[in-house]
Amino acid sequence: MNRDKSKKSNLFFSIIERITPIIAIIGALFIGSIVILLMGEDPIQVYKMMFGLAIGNRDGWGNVLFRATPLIFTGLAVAFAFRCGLFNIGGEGQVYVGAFLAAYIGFTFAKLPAILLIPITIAASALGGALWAALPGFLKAKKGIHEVIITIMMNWIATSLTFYLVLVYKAPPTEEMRLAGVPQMIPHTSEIAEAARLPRIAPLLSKINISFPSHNPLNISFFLAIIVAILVYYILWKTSLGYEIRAVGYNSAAAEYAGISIAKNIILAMMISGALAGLVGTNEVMGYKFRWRQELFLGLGFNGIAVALLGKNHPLGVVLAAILFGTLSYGGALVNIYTAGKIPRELIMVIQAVIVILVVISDEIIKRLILRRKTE
Amino acid sequence: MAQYLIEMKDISKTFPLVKANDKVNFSVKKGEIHALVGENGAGKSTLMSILYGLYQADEGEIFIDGQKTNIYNPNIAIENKIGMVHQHFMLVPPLTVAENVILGMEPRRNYFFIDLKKAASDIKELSEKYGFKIDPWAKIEDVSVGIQQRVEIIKVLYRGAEILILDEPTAVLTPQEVEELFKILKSLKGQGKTIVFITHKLNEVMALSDRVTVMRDGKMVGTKVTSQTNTSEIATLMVGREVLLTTSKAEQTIGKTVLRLEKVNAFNQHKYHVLKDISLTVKEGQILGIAGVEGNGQTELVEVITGLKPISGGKMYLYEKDITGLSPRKLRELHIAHIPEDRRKRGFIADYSVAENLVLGSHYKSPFVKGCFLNPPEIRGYANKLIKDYDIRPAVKENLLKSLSGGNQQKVIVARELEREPNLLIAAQPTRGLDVGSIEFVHKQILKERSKGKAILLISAELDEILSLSDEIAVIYEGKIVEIMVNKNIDRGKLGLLMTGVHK
Amino acid sequence: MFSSIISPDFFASAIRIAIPLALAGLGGVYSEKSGVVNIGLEGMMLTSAFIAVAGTNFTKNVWFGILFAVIIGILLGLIHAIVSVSFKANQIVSGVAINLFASGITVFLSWLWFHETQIMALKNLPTWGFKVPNPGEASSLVRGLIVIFAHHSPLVYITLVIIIISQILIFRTPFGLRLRSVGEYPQAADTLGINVVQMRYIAVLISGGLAGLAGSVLSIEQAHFFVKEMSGGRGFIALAAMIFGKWTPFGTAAAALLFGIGEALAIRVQGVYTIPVQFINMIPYLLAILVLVGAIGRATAPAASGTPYEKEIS
Amino acid sequence: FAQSDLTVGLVFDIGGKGDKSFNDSASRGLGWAAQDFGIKRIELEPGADADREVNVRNLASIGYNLIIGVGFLFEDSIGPASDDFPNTKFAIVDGIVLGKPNVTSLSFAEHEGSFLVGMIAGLKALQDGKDTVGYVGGMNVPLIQKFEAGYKAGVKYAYPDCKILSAYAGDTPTAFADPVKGKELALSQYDNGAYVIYHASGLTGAGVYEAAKERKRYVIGVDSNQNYLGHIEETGENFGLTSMLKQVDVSVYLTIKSILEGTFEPGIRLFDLATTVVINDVEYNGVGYALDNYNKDLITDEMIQKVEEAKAKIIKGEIEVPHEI
Ligand SMILES: Nc1ncnc2c1ncn2[C@@H]1O[C@H](COP(=O)(O)OP(=O)(O)OP(=O)(O)O)[C@@H](O)[C@H]1O
Ligand SMILES: Nc1ncnc2c1ncn2[C@@H]1O[C@H](COP(=O)(O)OP(=O)(O)OP(=O)(O)O)[C@@H](O)[C@H]1O
Ligand SMILES: [Mg+2]
Ligand SMILES: [Mg+2]
Repeated sequence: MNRDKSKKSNLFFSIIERITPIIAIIGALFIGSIVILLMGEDPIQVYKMMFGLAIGNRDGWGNVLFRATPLIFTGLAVAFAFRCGLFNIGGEGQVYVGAFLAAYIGFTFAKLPAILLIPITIAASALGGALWAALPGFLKAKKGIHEVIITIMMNWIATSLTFYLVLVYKAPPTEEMRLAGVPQMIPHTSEIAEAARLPRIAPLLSKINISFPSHNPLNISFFLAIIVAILVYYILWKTSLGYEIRAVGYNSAAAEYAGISIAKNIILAMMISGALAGLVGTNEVMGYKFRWRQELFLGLGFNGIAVALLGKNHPLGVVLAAILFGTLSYGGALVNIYTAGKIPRELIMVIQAVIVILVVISDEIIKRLILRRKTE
Repeated sequence: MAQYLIEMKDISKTFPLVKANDKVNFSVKKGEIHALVGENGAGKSTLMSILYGLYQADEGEIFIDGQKTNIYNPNIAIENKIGMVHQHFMLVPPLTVAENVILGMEPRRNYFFIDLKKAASDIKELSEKYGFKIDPWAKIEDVSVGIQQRVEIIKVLYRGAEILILDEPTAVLTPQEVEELFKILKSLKGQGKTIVFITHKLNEVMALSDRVTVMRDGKMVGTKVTSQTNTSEIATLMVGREVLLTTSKAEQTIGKTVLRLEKVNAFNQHKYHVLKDISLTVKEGQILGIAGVEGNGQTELVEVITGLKPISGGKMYLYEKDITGLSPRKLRELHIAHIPEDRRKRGFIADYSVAENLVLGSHYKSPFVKGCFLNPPEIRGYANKLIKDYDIRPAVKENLLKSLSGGNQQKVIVARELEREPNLLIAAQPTRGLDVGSIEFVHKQILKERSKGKAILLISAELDEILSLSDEIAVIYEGKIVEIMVNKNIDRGKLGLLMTGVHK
Repeated sequence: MFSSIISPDFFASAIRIAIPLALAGLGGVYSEKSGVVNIGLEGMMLTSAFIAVAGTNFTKNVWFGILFAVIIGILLGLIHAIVSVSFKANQIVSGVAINLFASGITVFLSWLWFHETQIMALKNLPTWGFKVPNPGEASSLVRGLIVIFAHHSPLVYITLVIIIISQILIFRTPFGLRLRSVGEYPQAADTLGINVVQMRYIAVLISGGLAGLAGSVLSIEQAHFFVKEMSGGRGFIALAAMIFGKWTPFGTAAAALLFGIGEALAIRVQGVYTIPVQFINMIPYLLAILVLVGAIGRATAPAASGTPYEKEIS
Repeated sequence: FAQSDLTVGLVFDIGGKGDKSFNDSASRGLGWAAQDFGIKRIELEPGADADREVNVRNLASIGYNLIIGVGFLFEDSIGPASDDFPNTKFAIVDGIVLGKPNVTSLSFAEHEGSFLVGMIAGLKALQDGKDTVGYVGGMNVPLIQKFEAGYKAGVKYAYPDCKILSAYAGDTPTAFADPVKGKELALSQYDNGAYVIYHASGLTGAGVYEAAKERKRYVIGVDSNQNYLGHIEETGENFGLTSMLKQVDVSVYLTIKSILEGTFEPGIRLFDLATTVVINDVEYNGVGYALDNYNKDLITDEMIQKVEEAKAKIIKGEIEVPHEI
């Protein structure tokens, strides 16, 4: 029992431990470059193009952060549930429902002033997600039914339900379309009221004389996502609620023994998780297209899982992972364009997957290295 | 023939963070019963696991019958006729007894299928030979610990073992079961088998073993011939200082009734009637010991009183106030403290720090919270105080609980529960698996509470513990309290019989 | 009206829909019985669906296509095993990564090899089975049974055989006993000289192979096409079927059939009643939730499922 | 052929290249133009929804002269982008962007084409003494309901007593790319007596073709000429009765040509039965039905005659084809 307390090597390894994701990213890019080479392209050129265009200018940054925003929400959702020992695979459905409720409030209560309507609409998007996650939480807590199955089922039900609703609340043909005699063919809702919209970053920046492309979709929702991430951190680690939720996640039998209600915390954690996913509506509906259309949300819930895991279920990690995924997604689209379609975007998905795998593997490798070092 | 059947020479084994075995020399003669003792974490289990091929030694050699043998996995050990019964039972709960016994060397039928019939009849034959009563078709999760113990031994014998290693086999047995086990072990010895026996109980060492080896801190400190030594010498070797082996109990005046149960009934999840019309009272300044073979309702009794399990009938009162059906939290708020029997499962959150575990259950109350936020300075200060008062080692409040030794983990639980100013302390198996030093500490704490006038419900499978601490003893059998008696001149044998359902 | 929906064709359709779910679900059973959660079934199915078509088109032989699909499934299983068993990474993370990987690599390779993101299989599997006798020659019951059971492709019958073999293998053989013990209590298995890591590798590889076969059923047998993302969540439904079926092959197959019935019903009820089609599409999923809530209740996973086996922890 | 320095970017709809119908049709039109005019072209498949706008904007900023968005999802990306790039021309297939001088909206009278193939389905059933036909749609959206409306009207016009089964593959874009589901939907309709099935479901229709060949019943394709998909090589049988042609290819070709000729016009450009265009000596309508070697033995002259009569009436406005169910 000669515990080694050499502080120095501890510090060294704790730094290494923190930066394993970075090592993994470099590794994944390296593997990607082999593939690019095999395709007969120059990897350096491709990466230069990808990162140069994606984060080399303000428009790029804006787009990257815009794409990161929904992933922050869904990543936080998955991470939050994880901390309570729950695997919320239902982000997809919670996003649909939350965003739909936001859109519905946004175009129904168009008369309200912005100061009221914006908070109500934000709350609606969280509420929609929370409600959709409540049933799986309830069934898990009260009946012990595995949340993974129920959330998967709820995804499909949400898809159909929101789709039914969008046809009910389909946008009417525009004035011009009416004049031209064409009906509305697109299944999307009417636009939400001006007063329910979140401002874009571009006009805000131009007020303080920073030039920023006006078409850039980045909007206030990104800051909301950051605030929510900080909030999640505080809830989980600084409040008694978070203490209880994590206790249930680590060891529910011990939590129960200590007078913590397992059922209450599971339902609560699921609902908070759902609310976080639902907040995607603030970006896509309130800040971007101003209406509900299914295509806006495809895959966000599932990508949230990868983001949460990459971010090690920590809010800060989630934010960084989401930004990374945003960069890869936007950079990938650009590379596709600028190589005239030669490098498909899917290569980027492959790189994303390799990053995730390398991160988890390198974790273990580092752990083994540290242990070897410490016990020597 | 070599002088020793087994010789382990200069064995070292390092785990992450710990040197569990440090140049240990250990030898066993053929046909002897050899006891291996030492404090928690001394490295006993590790040493035996190396002999059994579960772990590989970093250094050192093993000789079996003079032959140098490289035991790199349990199969080699089994081939060399070594069998091991582990400290934590290595039985797969949803499988049957037979399936557990044959696992890894299944008899086959038509090359492809398991021949369960043959397995069952083999097991029947073996168990009759050694006088066990075992149903090969029962599921492990449905049988008592005593039976599980026997299944473990059958498992070893089924593999044709000549050398049996038993790691703390008596920790969970009743005196009768211990006696039976000893009979079995002696008869095994009579048949020429060799036995290594790990225990914390020095009286067992004296009663059973031919020789005894003591370990401390990963090192071998000595081997004695049992008949030429005594318990206090062994204890001193183990701990490195002298220890009190008997607890002295002050006279005590009994006060008001604190806990009263009135015809309490409960069922388990399989709809089995586990508590039948339980009535009992615990008074201020009194220790009520519940004696009984494990699996007779003790677990459920504790869960019922602490609100972890609903009852199907009856009433419970605390200071004559009805507490039936209250939630665990409400009951804790009424100052019921609880040292749980399964500390790994219920006692703590292994991934929380020592400090966080010390406030577990009070984490939502002032001064540990302000509004809905935790109050770290208060928690830290409190943790420092408890770590000091209860001598929790290492004294680092940020350490994760899982990095502590079993004894220190138990200290954290004891500290947390006693600091809650309990009216009623429920201590379930409070010293299970602890070494003598830690047992001494826990016993002192319990008696201190008693002298402060607290009511204490002590549940233990250790008859000695019950007898040395309790003022009154209730015997529980098949969910019923069969007898309550004052702890004065009680005949151990009679008590043991009551525990196994034999009346007066 | 209802009797026209619940016809022999209906059950035949339910069986067809159930086959890939049952195969993948079975893959889940092997894996989880050994203590490894395999959420990557979806990705394994998808990749194999692609490889099945690509292999068929390159070799001009469907059976080679199917073989390649199974091999690819096994290879992805190997990755999952390396990451989550040897490197002890979180099994869910590994599965999610495999799904992500599959979505990318299939389209990527399809683009690279065929310059399209959807490709048609050049060859198809034969349909086996009897001809339906003329109405005069057989009772309607016999004809019904023939329609239900005798008109499927070889893969359907192969699947049935696999289900039966799996049930026997897992519950009646030494291999199965060891598999279950490894998933319930690996330490115990280890003390008896059973190689936990090896058992888990075997199980996860079988799991991948079965998911691969399931993928080839989708693309070669059912669609005759590879289309991006064509697994369409079936891997997850297969997991649900596995949980639903309480981690047994027969149970999983029955649950898969229930999903098949739900979807076949949804297909047939469309247009018959005036319920909006979106609500009809919910039928299989609502059905699953209702059955879980009502009849089945608590199901327990293999105790060690999801946790890496560590002999020595820090 | 003439070498032109016109650059054209085409961004696909969900489903992408190789769908054997809608997207492939657009790509084919671009191919014709490349051959005839030597233009430079790029084809892209968007991933995430936001990729549409990114693709459109970046192509414009690189300097592509014409950017074509395939599918109505491009409405809200082409609309704003056209303001920022006034010198770039945009075309949107199926979507409507009005009031922009540099955007043309290519619109199709799918219901009219569907009416004609509906008639063929009805006539075929009538001829062979069957009483039921079917329809399989992709995603259940108004645009696809338009196909169903025209088809049903056509069937009823030719065979008033005919029963019509109808089903949709789902509520997400995957409903256009789920051949497994398509096959089950079609099998269920064939087993319930459908003699002919018309699909308007993109790749999901590949499954409908599978079902048709398995059950030896007829199927009608959509968008491109898909008749060949109903051919069984081993037996030489054909089950591809016909296809509803939606000449996206023609519209793309014509848009490119109009820019080269300086006749580009903003606003809606409707392609319907009345539209007639000749490209490389072949005459096309805006929408229509396919006749080729695969189906020439399946459709009698009498049937063609009846269909042509109805076509003339539709053009004259004597038959009003509904575009909503
Ligand atoms: N698998 C393991 N991985 C890491 N460390 C271990 C492992 N097993 C034991 N240890 C460490 O090795 C030391 C010796 O443990 P061991 O289990 O051999 O003690 P023991 O003498 O059997 O104690 P006890 O009386 O509590 O059973 C302990 O300090 C423990 O922390
Ligand atoms: N796998 C392990 N990794 C790290 N430490 C371990 C491991 N297993 C046991 N230990 C530690 O080894 C010491 C002895 O543990 P052991 O398993 O022998 O039982 P214990 O803690 O005394 O509990 P019990 O009451 O069950 O005997 C403790 O400090 C425990 O925390
Ligand atoms: Mg031990
Ligand atoms: Mg111990």
